[in-house]
Amino acid sequence: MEIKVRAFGIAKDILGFREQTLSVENGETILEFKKRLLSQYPKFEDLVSLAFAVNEEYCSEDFVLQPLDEVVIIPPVSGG
Amino acid sequence: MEIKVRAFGIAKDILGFREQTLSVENGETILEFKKRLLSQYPKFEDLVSLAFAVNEEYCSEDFVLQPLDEVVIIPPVSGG
Amino acid sequence: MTDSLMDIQVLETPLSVEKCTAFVQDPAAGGTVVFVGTVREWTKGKRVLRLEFEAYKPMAIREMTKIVETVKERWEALKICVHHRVGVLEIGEEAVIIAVATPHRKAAFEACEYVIDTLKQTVPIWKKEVFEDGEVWVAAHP
Amino acid sequence: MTDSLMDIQVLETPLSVEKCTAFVQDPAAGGTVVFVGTVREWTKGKRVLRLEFEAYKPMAIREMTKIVETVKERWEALKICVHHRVGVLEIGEEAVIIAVATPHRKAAFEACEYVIDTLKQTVPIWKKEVFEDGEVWVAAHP
Repeated sequence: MEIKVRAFGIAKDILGFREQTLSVENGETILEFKKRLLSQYPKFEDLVSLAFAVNEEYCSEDFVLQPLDEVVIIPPVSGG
Repeated sequence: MEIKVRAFGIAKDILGFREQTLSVENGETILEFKKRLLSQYPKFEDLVSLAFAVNEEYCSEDFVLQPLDEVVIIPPVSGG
Repeated sequence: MTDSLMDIQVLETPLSVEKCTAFVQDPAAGGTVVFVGTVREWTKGKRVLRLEFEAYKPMAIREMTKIVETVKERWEALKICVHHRVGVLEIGEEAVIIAVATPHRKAAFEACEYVIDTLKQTVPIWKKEVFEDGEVWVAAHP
Repeated sequence: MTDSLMDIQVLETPLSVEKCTAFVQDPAAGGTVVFVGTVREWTKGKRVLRLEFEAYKPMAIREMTKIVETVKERWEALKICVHHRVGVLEIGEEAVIIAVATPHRKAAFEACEYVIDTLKQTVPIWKKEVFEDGEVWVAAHP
Protein backbone atom coordinates (compact mmCIF):
# COMPACT_ATOMS: atom_id res chain seq x y z
CA MET A 1 0.00 0.00 0.00
CA GLU A 2 1.03 3.60 -0.37
CA ILE A 3 1.39 6.21 2.34
CA LYS A 4 2.38 9.83 2.24
CA VAL A 5 5.43 10.83 4.27
CA ARG A 6 6.21 14.37 5.41
CA ALA A 7 9.36 15.43 7.21
CA PHE A 8 10.38 18.53 9.14
CA GLY A 9 13.57 19.99 10.55
CA ILE A 10 16.56 17.70 10.57
CA ALA A 11 14.40 14.75 9.44
CA LYS A 12 13.86 16.56 6.15
CA ASP A 13 17.63 17.07 5.79
CA ILE A 14 18.38 13.39 6.52
CA LEU A 15 15.77 12.12 4.09
CA GLY A 16 16.54 14.68 1.42
CA PHE A 17 12.85 15.35 0.88
CA ARG A 18 10.04 17.24 2.56
CA GLU A 19 7.19 15.15 1.20
CA GLN A 20 7.00 11.86 -0.69
CA THR A 21 4.70 8.94 -1.36
CA LEU A 22 6.20 5.62 -0.24
CA SER A 23 5.19 1.99 -0.58
CA VAL A 24 4.96 0.00 2.63
CA GLU A 25 3.61 -3.44 3.61
CA ASN A 26 -0.13 -3.68 4.11
CA GLY A 27 -0.93 -3.23 7.79
CA GLU A 28 2.54 -1.99 8.66
CA THR A 29 2.87 -0.48 12.14
CA ILE A 30 4.68 2.72 13.02
CA LEU A 31 7.32 0.58 14.78
CA GLU A 32 7.98 -1.42 11.57
CA PHE A 33 8.05 1.77 9.54
CA LYS A 34 10.49 3.32 12.00
CA LYS A 35 12.81 0.30 11.90
CA ARG A 36 12.95 0.45 8.11
CA LEU A 37 13.63 4.17 8.26
CA LEU A 38 16.49 3.69 10.74
CA SER A 39 18.13 0.94 8.68
CA GLN A 40 17.81 2.92 5.47
CA TYR A 41 18.87 6.26 7.03
CA PRO A 42 21.20 5.44 9.96
CA LYS A 43 21.60 9.13 10.79
CA PHE A 44 18.21 8.96 12.51
CA GLU A 45 19.92 6.81 15.16
CA ASP A 46 21.91 9.87 16.29
CA LEU A 47 18.84 11.90 17.20
CA VAL A 48 17.65 12.44 20.75
CA SER A 49 14.19 11.22 19.82
CA LEU A 50 12.05 10.35 16.84
CA ALA A 51 8.29 10.63 16.94
CA PHE A 52 5.53 10.15 14.39
CA ALA A 53 2.19 11.76 13.82
CA VAL A 54 -0.81 10.67 11.78
CA ASN A 55 -3.81 12.96 11.36
CA GLU A 56 -2.09 15.76 13.25
CA GLU A 57 -1.73 13.66 16.40
CA TYR A 58 1.29 11.94 17.89
CA CYS A 59 0.87 8.18 17.47
CA SER A 60 2.26 5.24 19.39
CA GLU A 61 4.53 2.62 17.85
CA ASP A 62 1.77 0.00 17.61
CA PHE A 63 -0.37 2.28 15.44
CA VAL A 64 -1.37 0.41 12.26
CA LEU A 65 -0.98 2.43 9.07
CA GLN A 66 -3.84 2.64 6.60
CA PRO A 67 -3.51 3.24 2.84
CA LEU A 68 -3.07 6.97 2.04
CA ASP A 69 -2.29 7.85 5.67
CA GLU A 70 -0.03 10.85 5.97
CA VAL A 71 2.81 9.99 8.34
CA VAL A 72 4.71 12.96 9.67
CA ILE A 73 8.23 12.38 10.94
CA ILE A 74 8.92 14.49 14.00
CA PRO A 75 12.53 14.90 15.13
CA PRO A 76 13.23 16.57 18.52
CA VAL A 77 11.17 19.76 18.67
CA SER A 78 12.80 23.05 19.60
CA GLY A 79 10.19 25.78 19.47
CA GLY A 80 9.97 28.66 21.88
CA MET B 1 12.42 69.33 70.19
CA GLU B 2 10.50 69.58 66.95
CA ILE B 3 10.16 66.93 64.28
CA LYS B 4 8.33 66.86 61.00
CA VAL B 5 5.67 64.18 60.58
CA ARG B 6 4.34 62.98 57.24
CA ALA B 7 1.54 60.50 56.79
CA PHE B 8 0.27 58.46 53.86
CA GLY B 9 -2.75 56.34 53.06
CA ILE B 10 -5.03 55.54 55.96
CA ALA B 11 -2.55 57.10 58.43
CA LYS B 12 -3.22 60.46 56.82
CA ASP B 13 -6.99 59.91 57.19
CA ILE B 14 -6.65 58.92 60.86
CA LEU B 15 -4.43 61.88 61.72
CA GLY B 16 -6.39 64.32 59.60
CA PHE B 17 -3.20 65.80 58.17
CA ARG B 18 -0.61 64.89 55.56
CA GLU B 19 2.26 66.84 57.05
CA GLN B 20 2.82 68.65 60.34
CA THR B 21 5.54 69.79 62.69
CA LEU B 22 5.17 68.24 66.17
CA SER B 23 6.92 68.73 69.48
CA VAL B 24 8.33 65.59 71.10
CA GLU B 25 10.67 64.89 74.03
CA ASN B 26 14.37 65.31 73.39
CA GLY B 27 15.88 61.97 72.46
CA GLU B 28 12.49 60.31 71.98
CA THR B 29 12.62 56.89 70.30
CA ILE B 30 10.34 55.68 67.55
CA LEU B 31 8.77 53.28 70.07
CA GLU B 32 7.91 56.15 72.42
CA PHE B 33 6.61 58.21 69.51
CA LYS B 34 4.50 55.27 68.37
CA LYS B 35 3.02 54.71 71.85
CA ARG B 36 1.99 58.37 72.05
CA LEU B 37 0.47 58.14 68.57
CA LEU B 38 -1.55 55.04 69.51
CA SER B 39 -2.90 56.56 72.71
CA GLN B 40 -3.83 59.81 70.98
CA TYR B 41 -5.28 58.13 67.86
CA PRO B 42 -6.59 54.70 68.95
CA LYS B 43 -7.67 53.88 65.38
CA PHE B 44 -4.03 53.04 64.64
CA GLU B 45 -4.52 49.98 66.89
CA ASP B 46 -6.85 48.49 64.30
CA LEU B 47 -4.23 48.43 61.53
CA VAL B 48 -2.44 45.27 60.45
CA SER B 49 0.90 46.99 60.94
CA LEU B 50 2.44 50.38 61.53
CA ALA B 51 5.95 51.21 60.42
CA PHE B 52 8.06 54.34 60.46
CA ALA B 53 10.70 55.75 58.16
CA VAL B 54 13.31 58.42 58.69
CA ASN B 55 15.49 59.63 55.84
CA GLU B 56 13.64 57.46 53.35
CA GLU B 57 14.53 54.25 55.20
CA TYR B 58 12.44 52.03 57.45
CA CYS B 59 13.66 52.43 61.01
CA SER B 60 13.50 50.15 64.03
CA GLU B 61 11.64 51.03 67.21
CA ASP B 62 14.81 51.87 69.12
CA PHE B 63 15.77 54.54 66.60
CA VAL B 64 16.44 57.82 68.46
CA LEU B 65 14.86 60.85 66.86
CA GLN B 66 16.93 63.98 66.21
CA PRO B 67 15.61 67.54 66.00
CA LEU B 68 14.13 68.31 62.57
CA ASP B 69 14.00 64.63 61.57
CA GLU B 70 11.22 63.85 59.15
CA VAL B 71 9.28 60.87 60.46
CA VAL B 72 7.07 59.18 57.90
CA ILE B 73 4.19 57.09 59.18
CA ILE B 74 3.73 54.00 57.05
CA PRO B 75 0.51 52.04 57.40
CA PRO B 76 0.21 48.61 55.66
CA VAL B 77 1.42 49.07 52.09
CA SER B 78 -0.71 47.84 49.18
CA GLY B 79 1.09 48.66 45.97
CA GLY B 80 1.13 46.44 42.89
CA MET C 1 16.35 55.43 39.32
CA THR C 2 17.37 54.71 35.76
CA ASP C 3 20.59 53.50 34.22
CA SER C 4 21.23 51.24 31.25
CA LEU C 5 20.40 48.07 33.22
CA MET C 6 17.45 49.13 35.35
CA ASP C 7 14.55 51.48 34.87
CA ILE C 8 12.54 52.15 38.03
CA GLN C 9 9.81 54.74 37.98
CA VAL C 10 6.69 55.94 39.78
CA LEU C 11 4.52 57.60 37.16
CA GLU C 12 1.36 59.66 37.07
CA THR C 13 0.74 58.74 33.43
CA PRO C 14 -0.46 55.47 31.82
CA LEU C 15 2.10 52.66 31.70
CA SER C 16 3.26 50.87 28.56
CA VAL C 17 3.94 47.13 28.36
CA GLU C 18 5.70 47.74 25.06
CA LYS C 19 8.12 50.26 26.59
CA CYS C 20 8.93 48.11 29.63
CA THR C 21 9.53 45.04 27.49
CA ALA C 22 11.63 46.99 25.00
CA PHE C 23 13.81 48.36 27.80
CA VAL C 24 14.85 44.91 29.01
CA GLN C 25 15.65 43.52 25.57
CA ASP C 26 19.22 42.29 25.52
CA PRO C 27 21.10 40.19 22.97
CA ALA C 28 22.14 37.82 25.78
CA ALA C 29 18.58 37.33 27.05
CA GLY C 30 16.97 33.95 26.56
CA GLY C 31 13.78 34.80 28.35
CA THR C 32 11.85 37.86 29.38
CA VAL C 33 9.01 37.66 31.86
CA VAL C 34 6.63 40.56 32.30
CA PHE C 35 4.10 40.96 35.08
CA VAL C 36 1.22 43.33 34.52
CA GLY C 37 -0.98 44.22 37.47
CA THR C 38 -4.30 45.68 36.42
CA VAL C 39 -7.21 47.17 38.29
CA ARG C 40 -9.77 44.46 38.96
CA GLU C 41 -13.46 45.21 38.67
CA TRP C 42 -14.57 42.99 41.52
CA THR C 43 -13.09 42.48 44.93
CA LYS C 44 -14.75 40.19 47.46
CA GLY C 45 -17.98 40.40 45.49
CA LYS C 46 -18.09 44.18 45.41
CA ARG C 47 -17.83 46.26 42.28
CA VAL C 48 -14.86 48.62 42.23
CA LEU C 49 -15.45 51.94 40.48
CA ARG C 50 -11.84 53.06 40.43
CA LEU C 51 -8.60 52.89 42.38
CA GLU C 52 -6.48 55.62 43.84
CA PHE C 53 -2.78 55.00 44.43
CA GLU C 54 -0.47 57.21 46.41
CA ALA C 55 3.25 56.74 46.97
CA TYR C 56 5.94 58.09 49.24
CA LYS C 57 7.85 58.52 46.05
CA PRO C 58 11.55 58.89 46.97
CA MET C 59 11.38 55.97 49.39
CA ALA C 60 9.30 53.89 46.96
CA ILE C 61 12.04 54.30 44.36
CA ARG C 62 14.67 53.41 46.96
CA GLU C 63 12.84 50.27 48.07
CA MET C 64 12.20 49.19 44.48
CA THR C 65 15.88 49.73 43.74
CA LYS C 66 16.82 47.44 46.64
CA ILE C 67 14.54 44.73 45.24
CA VAL C 68 16.03 45.12 41.80
CA GLU C 69 19.60 44.98 43.15
CA THR C 70 18.73 41.70 44.89
CA VAL C 71 17.29 40.32 41.68
CA LYS C 72 20.35 41.29 39.66
CA GLU C 73 22.57 39.41 42.07
CA ARG C 74 20.46 36.42 42.96
CA TRP C 75 19.17 35.58 39.46
CA GLU C 76 21.86 37.19 37.34
CA ALA C 77 19.20 39.31 35.70
CA LEU C 78 20.46 41.29 32.73
CA LYS C 79 17.92 44.08 32.72
CA ILE C 80 14.94 44.98 34.87
CA CYS C 81 12.16 47.51 34.50
CA VAL C 82 9.65 48.41 37.23
CA HIS C 83 7.02 51.06 36.50
CA HIS C 84 4.36 51.81 39.10
CA ARG C 85 1.47 54.14 38.42
CA VAL C 86 -0.03 56.53 40.98
CA GLY C 87 -3.13 58.70 40.96
CA VAL C 88 -6.62 57.68 39.88
CA LEU C 89 -6.87 54.46 37.84
CA GLU C 90 -9.90 53.14 36.01
CA ILE C 91 -10.84 49.43 35.74
CA GLY C 92 -8.48 47.56 33.42
CA GLU C 93 -5.70 50.11 33.60
CA GLU C 94 -2.18 48.95 34.44
CA ALA C 95 -1.08 49.75 37.99
CA VAL C 96 2.31 48.09 37.77
CA ILE C 97 4.51 46.56 35.11
CA ILE C 98 7.60 44.53 35.93
CA ALA C 99 9.86 43.20 33.19
CA VAL C 100 12.88 41.00 33.82
CA ALA C 101 15.29 39.58 31.25
CA THR C 102 17.66 36.76 32.15
CA PRO C 103 19.89 34.45 30.11
CA HIS C 104 17.65 31.47 30.96
CA ARG C 105 13.93 31.59 31.32
CA LYS C 106 13.37 29.85 34.65
CA ALA C 107 15.29 32.62 36.40
CA ALA C 108 13.13 35.27 34.71
CA PHE C 109 9.93 33.72 36.11
CA GLU C 110 11.37 33.42 39.62
CA ALA C 111 12.88 36.90 39.59
CA CYS C 112 9.76 38.60 38.25
CA GLU C 113 7.58 36.89 40.85
CA TYR C 114 10.04 37.86 43.57
CA VAL C 115 9.84 41.51 42.50
CA ILE C 116 6.04 41.73 42.62
CA ASP C 117 5.79 39.70 45.87
CA THR C 118 8.39 41.86 47.61
CA LEU C 119 7.09 45.11 46.15
CA LYS C 120 3.71 44.37 47.69
CA GLN C 121 5.35 43.86 51.09
CA THR C 122 7.91 46.64 51.35
CA VAL C 123 7.35 49.47 48.88
CA PRO C 124 5.51 52.46 50.38
CA ILE C 125 2.62 52.69 47.96
CA TRP C 126 -1.02 52.63 49.03
CA LYS C 127 -4.12 51.67 47.14
CA LYS C 128 -7.64 52.84 47.91
CA GLU C 129 -10.58 51.01 46.35
CA VAL C 130 -13.54 53.24 45.64
CA PHE C 131 -16.96 51.55 45.66
CA GLU C 132 -20.39 52.98 45.05
CA ASP C 133 -21.02 53.14 48.78
CA GLY C 134 -17.63 54.05 50.17
CA GLU C 135 -13.92 53.53 49.96
CA VAL C 136 -11.32 51.28 51.56
CA TRP C 137 -7.55 51.44 51.97
CA VAL C 138 -6.55 47.98 50.77
CA ALA C 139 -4.86 45.67 53.31
CA ALA C 140 -4.98 48.25 56.09
CA HIS C 141 -7.19 46.18 58.38
CA PRO C 142 -7.09 42.47 59.28
CA MET D 1 -7.34 28.68 17.00
CA THR D 2 -8.97 31.88 18.22
CA ASP D 3 -12.05 32.55 20.28
CA SER D 4 -12.81 35.21 22.84
CA LEU D 5 -10.82 33.43 25.58
CA MET D 6 -7.81 32.11 23.69
CA ASP D 7 -5.75 33.34 20.79
CA ILE D 8 -3.29 30.77 19.42
CA GLN D 9 -1.36 31.56 16.28
CA VAL D 10 1.70 30.58 14.25
CA LEU D 11 2.75 33.69 12.37
CA GLU D 12 5.24 34.61 9.65
CA THR D 13 5.20 38.25 10.70
CA PRO D 14 6.74 40.03 13.73
CA LEU D 15 4.98 39.45 17.04
CA SER D 16 3.60 42.17 19.30
CA VAL D 17 3.82 42.10 23.10
CA GLU D 18 1.25 44.88 23.17
CA LYS D 19 -1.27 42.89 21.15
CA CYS D 20 -0.85 39.69 23.19
CA THR D 21 -1.15 41.55 26.48
CA ALA D 22 -4.17 43.50 25.27
CA PHE D 23 -5.92 40.29 24.21
CA VAL D 24 -5.79 38.78 27.71
CA GLN D 25 -6.98 41.89 29.52
CA ASP D 26 -10.06 41.05 31.54
CA PRO D 27 -11.91 43.00 34.21
CA ALA D 28 -11.65 39.96 36.50
CA ALA D 29 -7.89 39.57 36.06
CA GLY D 30 -5.68 40.38 39.01
CA GLY D 31 -2.47 39.42 37.32
CA THR D 32 -1.15 38.98 33.82
CA VAL D 33 2.14 37.26 33.16
CA VAL D 34 3.77 37.49 29.77
CA PHE D 35 6.71 35.41 28.58
CA VAL D 36 8.71 36.71 25.66
CA GLY D 37 11.26 34.40 24.05
CA THR D 38 13.78 36.27 21.94
CA VAL D 39 16.59 35.18 19.67
CA ARG D 40 19.81 35.10 21.66
CA GLU D 41 23.05 36.27 20.09
CA TRP D 42 25.30 33.72 21.77
CA THR D 43 24.80 30.02 22.28
CA LYS D 44 27.49 27.92 23.95
CA GLY D 45 30.06 30.60 23.17
CA LYS D 46 29.22 30.79 19.46
CA ARG D 47 27.75 33.84 17.77
CA VAL D 48 24.36 33.25 16.17
CA LEU D 49 23.73 35.17 12.95
CA ARG D 50 20.03 34.38 12.73
CA LEU D 51 17.46 31.70 13.44
CA GLU D 52 15.12 29.82 11.18
CA PHE D 53 11.91 28.35 12.59
CA GLU D 54 9.65 25.91 10.83
CA ALA D 55 6.40 24.46 12.08
CA TYR D 56 4.05 21.64 11.22
CA LYS D 57 1.42 24.28 11.49
CA PRO D 58 -1.94 22.50 11.91
CA MET D 59 -0.51 20.12 14.50
CA ALA D 60 1.38 22.93 16.24
CA ILE D 61 -1.89 24.80 16.69
CA ARG D 62 -3.56 21.60 17.95
CA GLU D 63 -0.81 20.90 20.48
CA MET D 64 -0.78 24.51 21.67
CA THR D 65 -4.55 24.36 22.07
CA LYS D 66 -4.18 21.25 24.27
CA ILE D 67 -1.71 23.10 26.48
CA VAL D 68 -4.02 26.08 26.73
CA GLU D 69 -7.01 23.89 27.58
CA THR D 70 -5.01 22.33 30.42
CA VAL D 71 -4.05 25.77 31.69
CA LYS D 72 -7.63 26.99 31.61
CA GLU D 73 -8.70 24.07 33.75
CA ARG D 74 -5.77 23.66 36.09
CA TRP D 75 -5.17 27.34 36.88
CA GLU D 76 -8.59 28.79 36.13
CA ALA D 77 -6.98 31.09 33.60
CA LEU D 78 -9.32 33.72 32.21
CA LYS D 79 -7.61 34.42 28.91
CA ILE D 80 -4.54 33.07 27.17
CA CYS D 81 -2.62 34.18 24.11
CA VAL D 82 0.14 32.16 22.45
CA HIS D 83 1.82 33.56 19.35
CA HIS D 84 4.76 31.71 17.78
CA ARG D 85 6.74 33.13 14.92
CA VAL D 86 8.16 31.07 12.04
CA GLY D 87 10.56 31.89 9.21
CA VAL D 88 13.85 33.76 9.47
CA LEU D 89 14.40 35.71 12.71
CA GLU D 90 17.16 38.20 13.45
CA ILE D 91 18.88 38.61 16.85
CA GLY D 92 16.59 40.21 19.41
CA GLU D 93 13.38 39.44 17.55
CA GLU D 94 10.55 37.76 19.43
CA ALA D 95 10.11 34.06 18.63
CA VAL D 96 7.28 33.41 21.03
CA ILE D 97 4.97 35.42 23.24
CA ILE D 98 2.72 33.80 25.85
CA ALA D 99 0.31 35.90 27.89
CA VAL D 100 -1.88 34.49 30.66
CA ALA D 101 -4.38 36.36 32.79
CA THR D 102 -5.73 34.85 36.00
CA PRO D 103 -7.73 36.22 38.92
CA HIS D 104 -4.70 35.87 41.21
CA ARG D 105 -1.12 36.44 40.21
CA LYS D 106 0.58 33.29 41.49
CA ALA D 107 -1.49 31.21 39.11
CA ALA D 108 -0.50 33.42 36.19
CA PHE D 109 3.21 32.81 36.84
CA GLU D 110 2.74 29.06 37.16
CA ALA D 111 0.47 28.80 34.15
CA CYS D 112 2.68 30.89 31.89
CA GLU D 113 5.75 28.86 32.83
CA TYR D 114 3.82 25.64 32.23
CA VAL D 115 2.87 26.83 28.73
CA ILE D 116 6.43 27.65 27.65
CA ASP D 117 7.91 24.50 29.27
CA THR D 118 5.33 22.24 27.65
CA LEU D 119 5.42 24.04 24.32
CA LYS D 120 9.14 23.34 24.13
CA GLN D 121 8.50 19.65 24.72
CA THR D 122 5.49 18.84 22.60
CA VAL D 123 4.74 21.44 19.92
CA PRO D 124 6.08 20.50 16.46
CA ILE D 125 8.20 23.56 15.78
CA TRP D 126 11.89 23.41 14.92
CA LYS D 127 14.62 25.96 15.27
CA LYS D 128 17.83 26.08 13.26
CA GLU D 129 20.69 28.26 14.49
CA VAL D 130 22.75 29.74 11.71
CA PHE D 131 26.40 30.49 12.56
CA GLU D 132 29.18 31.95 10.42
CA ASP D 133 30.56 28.48 9.82
CA GLY D 134 27.47 26.33 9.58
CA GLU D 135 24.04 25.63 10.99
CA VAL D 136 22.52 23.40 13.63
CA TRP D 137 19.00 22.10 14.32
CA VAL D 138 18.63 22.92 18.00
CA ALA D 139 18.18 19.99 20.42
CA ALA D 140 18.29 17.38 17.64
CA HIS D 141 21.41 15.63 18.94
CA PRO D 142 22.42 14.66 22.49
